[in-house]
Amino acid sequence: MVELIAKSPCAGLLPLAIGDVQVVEVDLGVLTSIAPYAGQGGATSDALRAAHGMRFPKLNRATGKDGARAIWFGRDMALLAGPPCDASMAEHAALTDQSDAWASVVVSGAAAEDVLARLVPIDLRQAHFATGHAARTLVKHMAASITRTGPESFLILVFRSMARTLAHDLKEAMEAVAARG
Amino acid sequence: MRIDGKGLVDRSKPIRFQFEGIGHTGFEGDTLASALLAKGVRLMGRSFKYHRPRGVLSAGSEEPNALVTIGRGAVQEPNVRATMLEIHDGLDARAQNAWPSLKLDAMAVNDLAWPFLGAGFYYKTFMWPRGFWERLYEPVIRRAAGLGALSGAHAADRHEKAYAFCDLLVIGSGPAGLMAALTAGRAGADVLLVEEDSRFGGRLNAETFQVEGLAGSDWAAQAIAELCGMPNVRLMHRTAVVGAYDHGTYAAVERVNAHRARPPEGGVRETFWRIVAKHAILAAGAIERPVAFENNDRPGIMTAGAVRAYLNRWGASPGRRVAVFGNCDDAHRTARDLEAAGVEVAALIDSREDIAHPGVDCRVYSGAVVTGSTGRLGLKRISVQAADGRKEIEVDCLAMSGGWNPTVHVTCHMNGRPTWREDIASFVPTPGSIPGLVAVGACAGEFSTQACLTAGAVAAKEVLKDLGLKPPRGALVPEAEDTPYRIAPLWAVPGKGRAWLDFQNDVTVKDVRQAAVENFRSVEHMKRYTTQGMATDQGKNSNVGALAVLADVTGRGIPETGITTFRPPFSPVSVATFGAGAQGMGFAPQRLTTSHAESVVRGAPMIEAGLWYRPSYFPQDSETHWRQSCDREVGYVRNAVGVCDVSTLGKIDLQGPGAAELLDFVYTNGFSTLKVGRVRYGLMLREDGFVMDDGTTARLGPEHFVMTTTTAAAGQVMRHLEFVHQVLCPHLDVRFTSVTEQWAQFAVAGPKSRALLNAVLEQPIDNDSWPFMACGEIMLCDVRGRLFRISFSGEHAYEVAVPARFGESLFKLLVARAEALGGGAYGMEALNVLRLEKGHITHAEIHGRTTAFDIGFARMVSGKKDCIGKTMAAREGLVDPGRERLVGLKSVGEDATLSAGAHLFDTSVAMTPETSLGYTTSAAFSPTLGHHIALGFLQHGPDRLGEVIRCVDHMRGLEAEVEICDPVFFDPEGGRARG
Amino acid sequence: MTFSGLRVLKEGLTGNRGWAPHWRDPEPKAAYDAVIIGGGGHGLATAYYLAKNHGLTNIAVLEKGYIGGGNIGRNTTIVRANYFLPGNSEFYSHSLKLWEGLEEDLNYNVMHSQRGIINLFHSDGQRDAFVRRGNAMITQGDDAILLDREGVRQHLPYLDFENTRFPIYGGLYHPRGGTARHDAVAWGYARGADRRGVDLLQNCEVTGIDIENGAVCGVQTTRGAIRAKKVGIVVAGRSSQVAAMAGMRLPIESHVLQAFVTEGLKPCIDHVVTFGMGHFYISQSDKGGLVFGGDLDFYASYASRGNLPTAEHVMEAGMTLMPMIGQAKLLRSWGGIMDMTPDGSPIIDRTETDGLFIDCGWCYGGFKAVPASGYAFAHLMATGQHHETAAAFRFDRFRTGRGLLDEEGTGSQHNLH
Amino acid sequence: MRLTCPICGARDRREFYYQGEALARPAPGAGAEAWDEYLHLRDNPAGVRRELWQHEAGCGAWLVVERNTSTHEVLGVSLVLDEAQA
Repeated sequence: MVELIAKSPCAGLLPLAIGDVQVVEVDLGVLTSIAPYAGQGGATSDALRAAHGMRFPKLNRATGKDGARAIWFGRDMALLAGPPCDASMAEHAALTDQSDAWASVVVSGAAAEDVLARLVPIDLRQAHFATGHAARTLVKHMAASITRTGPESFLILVFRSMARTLAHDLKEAMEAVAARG
Repeated sequence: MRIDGKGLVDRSKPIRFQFEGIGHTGFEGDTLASALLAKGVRLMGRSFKYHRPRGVLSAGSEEPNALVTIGRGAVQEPNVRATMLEIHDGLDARAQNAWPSLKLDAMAVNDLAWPFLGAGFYYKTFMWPRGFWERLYEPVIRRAAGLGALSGAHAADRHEKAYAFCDLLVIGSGPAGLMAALTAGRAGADVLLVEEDSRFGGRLNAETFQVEGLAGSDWAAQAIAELCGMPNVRLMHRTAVVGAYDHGTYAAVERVNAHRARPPEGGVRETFWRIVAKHAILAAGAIERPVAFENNDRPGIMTAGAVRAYLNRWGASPGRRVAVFGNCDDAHRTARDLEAAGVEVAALIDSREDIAHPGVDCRVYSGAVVTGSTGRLGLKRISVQAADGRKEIEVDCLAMSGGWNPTVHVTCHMNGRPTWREDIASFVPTPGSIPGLVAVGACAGEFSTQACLTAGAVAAKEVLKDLGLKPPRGALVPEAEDTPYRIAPLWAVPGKGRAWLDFQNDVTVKDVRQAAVENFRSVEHMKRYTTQGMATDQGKNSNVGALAVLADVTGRGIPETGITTFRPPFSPVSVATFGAGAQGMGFAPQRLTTSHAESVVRGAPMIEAGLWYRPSYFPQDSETHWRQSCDREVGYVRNAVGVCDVSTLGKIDLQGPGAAELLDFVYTNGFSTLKVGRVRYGLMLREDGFVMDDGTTARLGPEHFVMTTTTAAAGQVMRHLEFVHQVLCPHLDVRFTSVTEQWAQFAVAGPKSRALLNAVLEQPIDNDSWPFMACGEIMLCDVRGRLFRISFSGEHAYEVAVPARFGESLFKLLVARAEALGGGAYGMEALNVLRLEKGHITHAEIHGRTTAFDIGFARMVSGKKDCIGKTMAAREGLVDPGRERLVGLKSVGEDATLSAGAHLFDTSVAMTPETSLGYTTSAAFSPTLGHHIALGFLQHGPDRLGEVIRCVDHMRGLEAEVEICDPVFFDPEGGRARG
Repeated sequence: MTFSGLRVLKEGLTGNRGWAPHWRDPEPKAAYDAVIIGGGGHGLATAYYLAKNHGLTNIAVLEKGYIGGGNIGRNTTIVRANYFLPGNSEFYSHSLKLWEGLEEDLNYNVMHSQRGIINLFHSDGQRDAFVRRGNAMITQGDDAILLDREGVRQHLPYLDFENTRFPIYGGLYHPRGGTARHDAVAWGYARGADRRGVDLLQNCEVTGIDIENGAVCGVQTTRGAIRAKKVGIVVAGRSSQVAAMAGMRLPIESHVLQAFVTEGLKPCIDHVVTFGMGHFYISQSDKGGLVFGGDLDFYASYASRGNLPTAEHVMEAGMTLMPMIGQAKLLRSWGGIMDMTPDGSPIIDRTETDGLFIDCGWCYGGFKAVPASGYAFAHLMATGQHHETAAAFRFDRFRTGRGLLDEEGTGSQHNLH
Repeated sequence: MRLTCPICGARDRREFYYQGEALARPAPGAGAEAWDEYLHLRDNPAGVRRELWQHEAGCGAWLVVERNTSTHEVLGVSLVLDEAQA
């Protein structure tokens, strides 16, 4: 029996370390979009807590922690990252496997905010976008999901097919920031 | 002339640079203008029309005369203001618009012909003989016009864009700006202070005032030091705010490395900032205006404030023997500063009769005016009309002041109109012109240092109140100079000769008068007719003066005459900066399929399709022409098996009890009747009745569908579904999300497609378990995937989908197996021929102007239900049999090349717009049929099957007789797909 | 006074004392045979052709501000006849022919410069679409040449042919296309109309349209009431407001289109170049500035100013296509108000009110249309019949779906054309 | 230009898609005039109007934006879905 070999979206593109900023690809495990049906928001949150120990995230927030995180992913939708989504959730929400749909990278370092300020049209400074905050916005011309995972680290998701452009855009921004010394 | 002990340049750091090929030495902190003036160089440029010799007029970004070109080749930059250009080692600046040299410019003959080159002369001539305009007049005019030149080489330096957010944006770091920043900063506000200059401090660096007993520049340095210590304050120098936009958005340009020869490795030359500010305080200062008198444009004649700036900030006196001419007390400072610095002041000429004694040693002429000047390449002498008669005074520099214009420009960027203030004879910003922005200090018409400091503090406190922050306690505003601003308007000194208003564009008082005579009396007409205000300074130096002259000749007041609109940018912005990040591939994201690398390895030319890249064809060594590859790949599918990556098609996953009903509403045909495990083709209309998109939708479960869209329309369809659901059908309980990126999907097409699949599937399939239009889950090499039996080629075919991580691996596997079966990979060219042979449409046919009726799918519009577009598709004009409708076309007799975009005519008629009956949309050579085929739209088309018409492509020089036929050229019964 | 090189010479030698107003500033009369609301390019051209072609000289043009102050005074000055749908082709073809004789006709140098337009394409599909367009142009009797990549390189060697996001496949070359000096067009028509007796009334804003039993009988203005049996509305950018005075709703949504000009530069771009994938077009004015623009801001607006996202997109398009303009400096940007229609094509039609006519909906293609629009609208106002070149520009095409003129194929959403 | 998405907060205009005036879709049988009004005819005021926008690059919600077309002042933004329920 032939075996199919898996390849990650950013294979050959990352990691990058320029100045004091690093970009690495992360394997978030299974990604499942959870979209509660009409009036099922509460039930979905309860089921999520029962099955995975975290609440359905509030608007623009993420719950859980590394390894098992629920990221607010847009109007009436969250992305469960980590464990396979418990089948029982299907009775409350539309579940869709997105494990292969996104390129996932973590941008970290003292100047991570400065680098992202070159690409992202929202205020990502700690005072306005604290750890656990999540947003759907743009990275240059690409639709993206951005979550602050720590004082100096951000989780960024863009479409898998755009991984090369993401790496290119981040690299140019990192070089420009680094060159300012 | 450099003055010992004066100025803020660092004399321990000499810098070598070149101007016009001649080497000079300046000091760190010098601009090209200050360094040249220190060396006694006055001639720095030539004017636009008359090529008059020119020197600096100002000491800021408004400079209209001293424009130079720096750098060469890929980094050549024209029209650089010498007044803003910081010198650096190796700087090589050249003058512009002068040939053969700056001193001896052949085009200066224009100045002798000035009587014939007045305002708008070109509208009245160059009309005869017809055709000479493009061939003779225009080329000559174009060559004579323009300032500096681009090198023609692709830009080389990198630029970037960035976003910044703040509670308070302070624009300008003079006394008002600094005081505003200090007040807000001390209260803990989130402050961004931006300064256009390389040095913070504004006029404090150019004047000799004291603040709190300190030299102004020292107080500014101290304030900056304090602000640097505040974590809640960000300071940006070399940064010009160039535009104010809606809802607190400002554009600013930071000269990150533009003051160096080249940026460091990886660095950028400039950054284009998008700043979002809750509040803004505009403390942009004021711009001094010249006085119009005969020959007031000679090198050595500049504004009085500029003379003080060169003297006090750069320690460089623009002249050895200087005269000062003005209409306000402010001009007197220039004489005082010069004398204090030991520079000879020949005279102080004040147009006002009764003036307080200026406190100078030089001869003072009150109630006097300068009436003219001499000196070809630089000022030698001025003529003065004084109470006791006419005087000739030898000077090499004249400092003139017609008063100050507040820098109102940014406040006009949202259509705000400035307000005229008679007492200072100037326009000031109209409050509220930019929501959230207040103008303070000199740019609001408050000219004393004390007033500026106070206004900055007061404005900041207002902002703090709004932000809910406590203003800092204690007496904050330091003591400073507080002399009143006295002025009596003087716009133009009467005289016969030419008195310049717009220096660069050579617009004189005569031109404005003539414009008025010719009834260009509206200020907009005058501007457009004379070009006043259209030079690189956008009228910063000339608008108010020209307006005053126009008001005078038309017998109106200045406010009634009105003012032209200031628009962004405040100061010019390089296209490379405004468009940063787009050069090369950065203009739009690149989308790559999982088979991209393998396709490139196989030598496939990759073509762009809706941001994706797809293989055109897969050439083999023996092949010299794409057609050979294409025909071979078509053969794979017709005779064996071909593999093609179709992952770029949009895929949308729909779930929920309302899913079927939503599909019924967005598709013309029904989907609630579709059985689980089956696929159906669907046609989607726009609300105006024209076809939006088509594709297949599979039912994976009772409440679970997967829709496919075309590659090009994927985004549009997703937005459309959201619109239909949220806006039109909110009652439907359905959720959908794009899964385009989740699945790598490959078409496996051809008679041997099932054989290939069964070699890799864990559960073999056959025609009963997996008939035409069946779909379902499969296990393939231990991977869970999906299999759809659909066919774009018309052959027995499937589309197999696996999670994208396995895409590349599966593509290699499928292609290898296909090759073993006598087939292989096929690309877009073959895919297009295959679908064309089957008469399947693409966006070449559904190009936005065709209906279901036009493409022969009228029967697909269900009569049983409403759907998007159904009503409007029934408009009388859209169901007229005379419309251009889809047909097939094949050449008659010996095969002739058919092409897309050709027009269709009946045989033996003249080809006119009236006789053009339609056009072709797609065409190709069909290796299966052995001749060319095409699809096209033809009036009454389907009613004319079998008739012969002409297909004419003037563009490609092709013409052929073609037979009208059914669009399906191959296997019309469709047996092959089912078999 | 007739303008000529000789005249300029004579005046120059005699101190330029002989110049006279280009047009009068008359007081409004109580009544005219016809009034035209709107002193922009189309309105002035209408007045000129009413007088010249139809002998109607007792007419007035009512302008709320200064003549030529609308979109004729702020556009990117492109003149072309490269449409492909019947209904448009013949109209723009006629317009280009009028342009070619305009200087002699008006005795005014509008600097019509037939420097050639090149529409670039970036895929086989776009090539086929441009081939269809080119063939329509040839069939119409106009000029079009298909250029391959090398052909484009010969004309435009400065484009980035190696490393650009949307590779250049070729271009459709329209040699007779070009530019003109926009203000001069307004002034030339104004002077031409004035010399034929037309009253140009500036600072005369129409505040009402008088209608009695179904027929127009005059207008109310800020300079008094004016009687007229025929009234033409030609107020691009304000069409909906003026039409509302006659109780009409139009198939128009107003949008802002930005345009840009750089500082003066020595000649570097000799053609008009358009870059479809980037919605970018550019030419160089005789004064040396690069004049360029892009797509709409896409939200309805009467503010005649735009915002950054569109401006940035335009600059970015320029940088990926022709990075040699990187060191050109943007000097000024502005915005015009566009009458956007549901199919991107204009309306020259009578209304349900007798004697009331309207010329509107030019989207952002109005400049090149000025001569033919004035010509056809004058014909309609004078004869009551549609001119043959503009017979397709009717209101009812949207309701009936008959004769829609959707060159872009983007459908009935106003801002997508 | 910035719009305040009820879900995501104040965002730059570049994240949004503009469609046009907020109008109710006529019934299928409403007649040619009603459909002509819906698709083509507009009041097109130089002032305040209700528009449909989508926060396309954000949460994806369709919004009703009350906006002044002369000044670009935004008077209010709400979710279409909330309007439907209200």
